[in-house]
Amino acid sequence: MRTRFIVDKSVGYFLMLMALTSILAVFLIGFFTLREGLPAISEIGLGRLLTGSVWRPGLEEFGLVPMIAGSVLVTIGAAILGVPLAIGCAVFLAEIAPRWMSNIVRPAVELLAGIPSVVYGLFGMVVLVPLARKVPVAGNSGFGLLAASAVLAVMILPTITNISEYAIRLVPREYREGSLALGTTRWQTITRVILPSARSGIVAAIILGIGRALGETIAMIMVIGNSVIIPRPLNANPLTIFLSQARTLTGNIAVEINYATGIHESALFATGVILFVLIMLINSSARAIMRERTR
Amino acid sequence: MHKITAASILKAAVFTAALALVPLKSAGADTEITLFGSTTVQPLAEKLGEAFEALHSDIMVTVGGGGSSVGVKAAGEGTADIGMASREVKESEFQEFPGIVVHTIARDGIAIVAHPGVSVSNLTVEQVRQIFSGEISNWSGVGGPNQVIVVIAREEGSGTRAAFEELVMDEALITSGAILLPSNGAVRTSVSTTPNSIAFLSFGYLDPSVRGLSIEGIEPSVSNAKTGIYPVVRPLNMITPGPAGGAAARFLEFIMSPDGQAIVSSEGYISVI
Amino acid sequence: MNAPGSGRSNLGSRRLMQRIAFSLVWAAGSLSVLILLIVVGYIVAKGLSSITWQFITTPPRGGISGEGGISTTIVATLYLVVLTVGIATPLGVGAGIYLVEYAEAMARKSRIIRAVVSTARFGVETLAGVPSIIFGLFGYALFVSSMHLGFSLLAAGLAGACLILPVVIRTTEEALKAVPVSYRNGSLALGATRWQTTQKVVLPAAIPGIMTGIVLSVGRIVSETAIFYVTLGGSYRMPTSLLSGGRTMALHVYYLAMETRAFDKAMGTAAILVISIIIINAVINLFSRKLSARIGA
Amino acid sequence: MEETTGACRLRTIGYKLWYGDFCALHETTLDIPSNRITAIIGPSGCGKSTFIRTFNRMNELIPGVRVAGEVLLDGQDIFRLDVVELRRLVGMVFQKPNPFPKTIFDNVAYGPRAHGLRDRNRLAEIVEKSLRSAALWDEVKDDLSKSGLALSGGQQQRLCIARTLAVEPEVILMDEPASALDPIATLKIEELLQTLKKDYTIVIVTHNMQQAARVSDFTAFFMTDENRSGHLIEYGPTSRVFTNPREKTTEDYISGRFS
Repeated sequence: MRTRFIVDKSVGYFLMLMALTSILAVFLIGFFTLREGLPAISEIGLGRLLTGSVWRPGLEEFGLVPMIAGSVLVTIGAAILGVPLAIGCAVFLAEIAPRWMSNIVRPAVELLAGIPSVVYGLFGMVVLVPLARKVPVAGNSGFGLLAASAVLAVMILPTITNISEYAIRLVPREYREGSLALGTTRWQTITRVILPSARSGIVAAIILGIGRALGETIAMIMVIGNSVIIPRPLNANPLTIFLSQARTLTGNIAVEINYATGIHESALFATGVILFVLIMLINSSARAIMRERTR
Repeated sequence: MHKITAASILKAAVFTAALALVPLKSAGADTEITLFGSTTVQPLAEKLGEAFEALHSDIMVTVGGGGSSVGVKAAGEGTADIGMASREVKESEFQEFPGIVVHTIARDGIAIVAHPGVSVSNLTVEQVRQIFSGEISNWSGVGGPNQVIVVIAREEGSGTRAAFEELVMDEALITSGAILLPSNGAVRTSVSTTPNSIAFLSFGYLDPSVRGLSIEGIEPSVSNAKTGIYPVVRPLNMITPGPAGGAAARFLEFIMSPDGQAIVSSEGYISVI
Repeated sequence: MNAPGSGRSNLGSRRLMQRIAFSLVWAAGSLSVLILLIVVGYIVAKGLSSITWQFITTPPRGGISGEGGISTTIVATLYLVVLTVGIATPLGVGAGIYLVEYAEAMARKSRIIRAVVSTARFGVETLAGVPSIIFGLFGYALFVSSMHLGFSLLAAGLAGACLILPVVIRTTEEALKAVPVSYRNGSLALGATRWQTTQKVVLPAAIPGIMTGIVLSVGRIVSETAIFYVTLGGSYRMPTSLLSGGRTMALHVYYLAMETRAFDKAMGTAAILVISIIIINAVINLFSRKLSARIGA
Repeated sequence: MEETTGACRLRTIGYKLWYGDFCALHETTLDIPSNRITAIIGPSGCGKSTFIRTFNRMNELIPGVRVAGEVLLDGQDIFRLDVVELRRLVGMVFQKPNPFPKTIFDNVAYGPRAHGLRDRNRLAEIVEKSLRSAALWDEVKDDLSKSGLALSGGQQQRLCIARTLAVEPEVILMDEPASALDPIATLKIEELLQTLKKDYTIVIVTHNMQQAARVSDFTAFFMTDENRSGHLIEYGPTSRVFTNPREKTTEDYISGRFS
C-alpha cells in the first residue's frame, strides 16, 4: 500500500522535471544565443548595433538599422494587407457564415497555417515577384517589400483569424441578444457591441500575428531581395517604398550565418538576441492583454 | 481504439527516444567522407564524389553547403573530413586553426553575367567596378538603353564575393542597393529572371540562361582563363584538419589524378594540372 | 410612432450598410478559401507533371543542375520526424500530464512548487513563440558547434524537438482537460493513486487528443525549413547515421528553387509537401472528431 | 379567448414552434391587451420563454427553429415586418441583467444612437428621461460615465429597462426579470412595472406565482405534456385564474402540488 503512494509521489516529481524542460530549452536558447552574440555586443556596442545604418561585415561595420527598417516595413505591409482580411474572416466565421460555408472556410484557414513557408516562398518567387515586377517604376526588380508583404499577409492570416474568432465567440451571448432586442441590425450589433467587447482579444491576435511576421525567415529571403539598404521610395510617390528591396532581421541571420566567422558570426547571433528579445516582448504583451481580458 | 493504451504509447516513445541515443556514429569513419563549405565548390565536389563512389563502392561521399567560411571552420574544428573554400584561406583563419592543410583542386573564373535581354556585351574592369559600386546605375552609362541597372551580388562572407572584391573592386564597395542572395545558384536564377540585372558568377554556373559579358574584350571562358588573359580567376580549395589520411586522402588523390581533373574541366572549371 | 429614436427614418440606410458590410465580410471569408485554392492549385498543377514513381524513389543528383528524384529527402524527413517526435513526445506528454493532473495539487502544498509550476508554464508559452530561425541559431551554436555533432540529423533533431515540444505539451493539456472530472473522481474514490488514475483512466480517454498533437508536430517538422537550413548541412546523400547531414523535402524545395533552375522539380517536391500537409490536416480532423465524439458520449 | 378587456395589442393565432423535429410549443392562440401586464407562468421547460421570444422574433437566432401560425402586432403580421423595426417596437428585458460593457450613459444612448440620433443634447434628454422612468436616475445621475457593469444587480436590471425604454417601444417583454435579484431589488422592479404599464404593454415571464399574482392583470399558464412539448392550459384575468382556475392542472400547479 505504501509503495503505491511512494511511486505516485516520485512520478509526480519526475513529471515535474519533464515539465521544466521547456524552461530549460528557453534558458539554453537564451544562454547560447547570448553567449555567441556577446563578443559582438561588447566589442561593437549595443548602441552602435541598434543605431548603425551601415552593415558591411568586411569593413567591420555592423549597423542593424536597415534590417530593423526592413522587418518593420514588411510587417506593416503584411498588417495592412492581412489584418482586415483576417478580422473579416474571423467575423465571418464567428457571426455570419452559414454552417456549410464555415465548414469550408475553417479547414481552409487551418490549411493555410499548415502550408510550409518554403512553399509560400516558392509561390512568391514564381508568381508574386514577376507580378510585382509589372508595376512600371524604374528600378523595380520585383523582389522587395510588396511581394514579401503579400506572402506574409497570407502567412499571418490563420493566427489572427483563429485568435480573433475565439475572442469574438467569448463575447457573452447576452450582449448580442441585448443589442438585437433594441432594434439594431446584426451589423450594428457586431460593430457596436461585439467587436468592442472582443477588442482586447483581437488586439492580442494582431500582436501575435505581428510576432509571427517578424519571425518568418525562409519565405522572406526568397522574395525580399535581401539588399542591405534602408528602404526608400523609388520615385516621388512615397508608396513606391514598397517596391524597394529590403532585408529582414531573420533574413540577415539566415543569409549570412553559413558564411560568417569571428565577429561577423557573433554579430549575427547578436541579431538573433535582438530578435528574440523583441519577439518575447511582443508575445508577452499579447498574453498580458489576453489575461487582462479574462479577468 | 482501446488497442492503443497509454502504456504502449509511452513505451513506443521511450523506445524511439532510446533509439535516438544509440547509433551515434555509423560503422566507421573510413566508409564516409563528409565535406562542407563553399557553394561554388559544392557541385563540383558532388560530381567528383559520384565518380569516386563508382570506383570505391564501400565509400560514401556526403557533400553539404554552408559557404567558404563554414568550410574552413568545419575542417578546422574537425566537424567535416574536408572543408571547401572558393577563396584563399585568410591569415586569421590559419591563426585560429594552425593545423589545417590546404589543397588547391581547381581554379575558377568569375564571370560578369547579365540578363539575356541586356544588349551590352562588353565592359571594362573600370565599368564593372563603377556598376557594382553604384556609380553607374543606368545601362545608358555603359552604352546600353536607358534602363536602371539591377545589381545582384552575393552576401558578405561569400568566397565568390571576396574574390570578386579583391580582383575587381579594389577599394570600392559593392553598392548597398544590390540584391543579395546566398548562393551562386540563386544568383543565376535571379539574373535569368530579372530584366536589366547584372551579377558576378562562378564559371561553373555559366549556362545559356544568363549572358556572360566580355571583360576588356575577353570572353569568360575556361581557355581564356587558363592562358591567363581572362583577369578574374581564383583558387578552389579543399581543406583537411591536418595532413589528409584514410578515405579523405584517397578522395583527394583521385581529385588530383587525370581522371579527377578531367571532371573539373568538364564542369567548366580550370584544372590545376 | 414619432419617437425620437424612431428607426423608420434610417432603417433603409442601416439595412444597406449591413448589406455592404456583409458582402465585404463574405468576400473576406471567400478570399481566404480562394487564396488557398490558388496557392495549392498552382503548386499542385505545376508540380503534378514531375511527380512519378521514379521521382519519388530515386535520389537527387547532379548538384546545381537539379536532376534526379527526391527519395533521400523523403528518408531524411522521415528520420527527422521520428527523431523529433521521439524526443518531444515523452517529454511533452509528461509535462502536459504534470501541468494538468499534478501541478495544482502539488502547488497547493508548497510555495516553491507553485513558483516551479508557473515557471514551467512561462517556459511553454515562451517556447511556443520563439521564431524558428532562433531555434536554428541555437541548434547551430550548441549542437553543431559546441557539442561537435556537426551538421547532422541529431543536431537538427534536437533543435527541431524544441520547436514541437510546446505543441505536444499544449495539445496534451487540452486533451487531458477535456476528460471529465467525474472519470478521475470515480477512480480516486476507489482508492487508486493519482498516477494509477492518470495511467488507467485519464490517459486512455485523452489519447485521440494527444495523437492530434503528435500529428500536428509531424506537420510542423515536415514544413520546417529555417531550423534545418542552419543545422542540417543540406547534403542530399542518403543519411547513414544520426551524425549524417541531410536534406529534408522542404529544404530540397528551397535549394532547388534558389540554386538550380529545376523549377519543375521544386514544384513537384512542393506539391508532395502540400499533399502531405493536406493528409496530415485530414488526420487531425479525424482525431479531433473522434475526441469530441468520445467526450460527447 | 374570453375576458380580455381593452384594445388587443399582441395576438397569436395557432402559433406553433419546433426545434428541429421537436415540437417545443403546441398551437397557441392568445390575445395580449394594451397597457396591461400579462404574466406567463408554468414549470421550467414549459416553453414560456420560447413563447415570449416569439414576439420580437428572438427565436430566429437559434439555428433550426421553425414556426407556424400567425402572430400579430396591432393587427400586423410580425413575420412580414422588418425584424429590426419589430425589435424596436417590442423591447425585451432579459433574465440575467446584461448591460453592455460601456458607461451608463452609453448603455442608455445605445439604442437611439444606433437608430441614427446624433444630437448630444437630445441624447442627454432621452438618457435622463429613460433613467427616470426606470427609477434609476437618482442613484446614478452623478456618475453617468461609470461602467454599467459596476452597478449592483438590481440597478443593472433597471439600467437594462432604461435602455429598452430609450427606444420608445410599444411592448416590453420581460423574461424572468427579477429571478437573479434579491427581494428588495425585486420589489423595486415590481413597483416600476406598475408605473410603466401606463405607457407600455408588458408581457412578463415568471416562475414565481406570488409575483404573477401581485403584479399582473392577466395570466397565461403553460404546461408540458408527456412529450415535453409546451401547451397553453389556461388564460384569463389574474384574479380569476388564481382564485377560480377552470383547469385541474392549473389548480394543482397554483396550489403547489408540483412545480
